[in-house]
Amino acid sequence: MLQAPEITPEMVEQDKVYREMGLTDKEYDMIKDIMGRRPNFTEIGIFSVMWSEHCSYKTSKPLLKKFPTEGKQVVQGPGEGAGVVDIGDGQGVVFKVESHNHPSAVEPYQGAATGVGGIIRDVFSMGARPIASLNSLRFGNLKTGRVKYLFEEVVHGIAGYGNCVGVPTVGGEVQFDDSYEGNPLVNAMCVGLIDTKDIQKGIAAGLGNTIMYVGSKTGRDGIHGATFASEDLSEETESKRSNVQVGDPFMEKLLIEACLEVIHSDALVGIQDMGAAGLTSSASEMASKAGMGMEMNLDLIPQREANMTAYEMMLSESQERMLLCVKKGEEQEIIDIFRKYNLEAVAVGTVTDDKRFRLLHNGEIVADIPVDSLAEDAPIFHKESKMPAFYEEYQNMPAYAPNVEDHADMLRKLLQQPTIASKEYVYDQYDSMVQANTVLSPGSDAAVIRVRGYDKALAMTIDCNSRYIHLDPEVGGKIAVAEAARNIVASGAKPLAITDGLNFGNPDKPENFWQMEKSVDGMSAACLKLDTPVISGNVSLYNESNGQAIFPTPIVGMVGLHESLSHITPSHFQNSGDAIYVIGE
Amino acid sequence: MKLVKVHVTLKEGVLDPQGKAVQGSLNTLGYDFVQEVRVGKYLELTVEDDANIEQQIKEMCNKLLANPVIENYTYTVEEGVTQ
Amino acid sequence: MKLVKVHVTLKEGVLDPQGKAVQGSLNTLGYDFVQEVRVGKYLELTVEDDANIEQQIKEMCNKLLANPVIENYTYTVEEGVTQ
Amino acid sequence: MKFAVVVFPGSNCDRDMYYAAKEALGEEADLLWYKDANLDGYDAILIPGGFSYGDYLRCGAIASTSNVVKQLREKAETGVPILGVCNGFQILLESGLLPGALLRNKNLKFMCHFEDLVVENNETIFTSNYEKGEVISVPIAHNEGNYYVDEETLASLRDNNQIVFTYKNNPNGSVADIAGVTNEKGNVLGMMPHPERAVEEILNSADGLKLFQSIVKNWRESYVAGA
Ligand SMILES: Nc1ncnc2c1ncn2[C@@H]1O[C@H](COP(=O)(O)OP(=O)(O)O)[C@@H](O)[C@H]1O
Repeated sequence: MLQAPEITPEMVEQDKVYREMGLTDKEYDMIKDIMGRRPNFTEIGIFSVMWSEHCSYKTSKPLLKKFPTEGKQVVQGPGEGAGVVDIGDGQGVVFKVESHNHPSAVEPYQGAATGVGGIIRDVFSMGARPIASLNSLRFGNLKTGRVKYLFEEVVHGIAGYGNCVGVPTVGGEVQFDDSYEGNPLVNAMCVGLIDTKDIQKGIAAGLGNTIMYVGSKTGRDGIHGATFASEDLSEETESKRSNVQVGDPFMEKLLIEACLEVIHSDALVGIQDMGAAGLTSSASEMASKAGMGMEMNLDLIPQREANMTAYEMMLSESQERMLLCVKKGEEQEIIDIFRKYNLEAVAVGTVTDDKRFRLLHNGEIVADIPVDSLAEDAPIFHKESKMPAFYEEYQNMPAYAPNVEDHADMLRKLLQQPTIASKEYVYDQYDSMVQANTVLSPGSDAAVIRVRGYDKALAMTIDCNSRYIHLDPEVGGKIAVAEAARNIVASGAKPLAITDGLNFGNPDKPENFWQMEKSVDGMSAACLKLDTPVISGNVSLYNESNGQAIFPTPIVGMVGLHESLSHITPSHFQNSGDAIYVIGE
Repeated sequence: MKLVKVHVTLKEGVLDPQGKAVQGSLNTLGYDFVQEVRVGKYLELTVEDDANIEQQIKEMCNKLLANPVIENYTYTVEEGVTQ
Repeated sequence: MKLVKVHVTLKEGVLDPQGKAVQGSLNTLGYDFVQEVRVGKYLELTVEDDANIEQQIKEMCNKLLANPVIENYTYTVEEGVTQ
Repeated sequence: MKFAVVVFPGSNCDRDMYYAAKEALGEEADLLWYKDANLDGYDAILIPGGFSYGDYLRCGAIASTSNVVKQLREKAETGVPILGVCNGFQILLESGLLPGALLRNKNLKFMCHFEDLVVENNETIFTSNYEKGEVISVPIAHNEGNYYVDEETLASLRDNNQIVFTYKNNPNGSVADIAGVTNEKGNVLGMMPHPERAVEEILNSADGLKLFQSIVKNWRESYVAGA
């Protein structure tokens, strides 16, 4: 009776309900084949999110394979919540970048805030303490009220969340260009510190072990297909509801402290945060990675709203939730640790050995799917790639050398460009010093955070000049990595590795795909040359408005190591009378 | 002079972390009979009389006072004190 | 079930930077007829029925919901929806 | 000397405070979780900054209702030095251990940077190692640091010499540029700026260290004198 969507498997097929969830006819047929029957509404919903670009990287995987990911410094490459690089003394630095572009376009404060929250969870679910955040932002030119509102509220949201959880926001970049007017970019990066022996994996291993849920209750936030599930809602009630995700940084702070305590418990087998596609992706990935299956009873899921359907619970993207795999019989130990922080850890399922992803609700099996088909075996598509005509045109243009008569005037004009002007308005709103390790705050080329108790520090930066990528994606890709490396080196550190955030338009357009391909080639070449492998990253496609794609924006987040505190160099002039040198070509 | 009282509340379905924290604290203090708390905003606007007042208030709410993506608003107009 | 509505407002004489800012923005947007804005809080508490309800609400307001140094509060009790 | 750092849910400068006492100062210190904190046996109590209970409702309001605040009141009575920084200051105000309240910054924005403070009163157990009128550089990081008291209370703060620090360039709209005040007795200090973030040159200022050193020095003197 509570199964609101009375949409039968037959209707899913005949009315092509799956199309509205973003699946193609071909993908539906593949799913039917895998299942050996017609999938029901909940099952097709689960497939639709797991096979989305965001979770499956179905179009970008062939490109991501090109990135160099190895190096003797790499402890954990791409694949887990975040990558890990060795920094000596048994310690590792953990980092990753994540985009939250579309949510920020709809509700900029919460979109940006939950973006920060999500990337911080990725880092502490590895077992690392988050020690710094950075962000890379793109907006239209500051001409319209809407763009100003987006800019102010995004900054406000990053500050609101980051300041409250107590992770210093130490760097970033902001660029303004018309191409981002309808589709701003909000990419957040988090850096964490870990004793490498403590590295956690998101796995659900060990037959009969318990799956536990902890954190905020599940609500109807972030369900894209919410319209299906609430057909009985009249238009009037619809406008009274909202499914925008709201962040609760206070809950996140409790989760950080509790999870960093829980990782030292022998009872813990695996831990993962519920990010995109919430329960669905965290649960199925944990089982699939361990070569196991999982059975969950949705009646046990802590719910914020009444009468939630299986579909809604599985697709909800409510924030600040974690999924744990715990040794059978040792649940109490975990419950007690969370209780100290006023959090409730609830058993919701068990690990099975049949490689099925099985969900129960109100005494019925509401989904039963081969688990590998959701994660590892998701389809991969090779998109068509074509050099855009404008690129050829650019290449054939003669080189342009501007003729500047009044240099002082030109300099003043340049400094007035919002993209070039000081970003103090932005970073003054961020707590850049909490944790009392910030040696170089925003305002320098790279931020520097010392590692307490050791004679070493970490330098970090996030960069991309999308105008260069637009003009020549391959050269621009190299420039992005090189700029990041220069920032790190200028602070006195040695570059270690990068995380990448690939923000592009619709990959179905061959010209867009070509830009992706070429930028990845350029970034890869630079990474190889500089020995800064890619250890993590994120892909955000379909960044378009009115059919017009953004400038291609592959963001580079880089971390470097200062082997001593004595060589940290700020980028501003220190004393009058000091000599100034220009180095390089 | 009129006194406009505007109530801005979160839409149904939107998480209210603040309300949750307040409820938790009231329960801890022993007020167990409190089942739910939702926290919103309350604005008092002193305005000059205007023929078009209702229209103007709605506009102001939609444009600035409430965020229509996640919030609802209601308002009343009362006689204000003339200074 | 009862629905308790609590209004918390800044005392007269306490500067309200948020209200000032809202008024400034409204004026900039062309709503010149807005003379003053004060921003307060509005809380909705769903509570079980209790013989001593008024007493309890006052206590909760004094202990937690309002800060007597800078704020005043008022409340109403209404019939709530029984679930 | 033994310091207690009381940790509330959402405190986030607790470790900073702990390291300031333990490493920069070289004294004993413990982090005490608010639920089971026993303040007996500690010579000074530090209430760290952060966002206790997410700053929901009013900064420091929810924390001020917890049981450990009862102990704080007792300790304040008996003269134990208590320092509340940022959110810790807000908690002390909400619990009535210090006079006044904090409103939102006048520009309605969170702000984080170094500010110059003037030591107005160096005759407290927290400031005796400073010169009177000394200007020190200490970071601020807050959204609700706009200190408010009514005229009458302000006059009494002045009369009793309770204003300890003022801002040289008032960033947030605080009444009389006040950055830190004590209680009447002088053993409870609340301040918005973060001395614990300015205890080592590598963090760009060590001007906050003397505050902690003053506490230790005065404790040693009265301890030795009282013994
Ligand atoms: N969104 C942001 N968040 C935090 N810091 C920022 C942000 N944008 C810019 N900054 C800081 O401002 C300084 C200047 O940034 P930017 O103008 O992008 O210069 P650059 O070209 O040297 O990267 C840098 O220290 C950077 O970290």
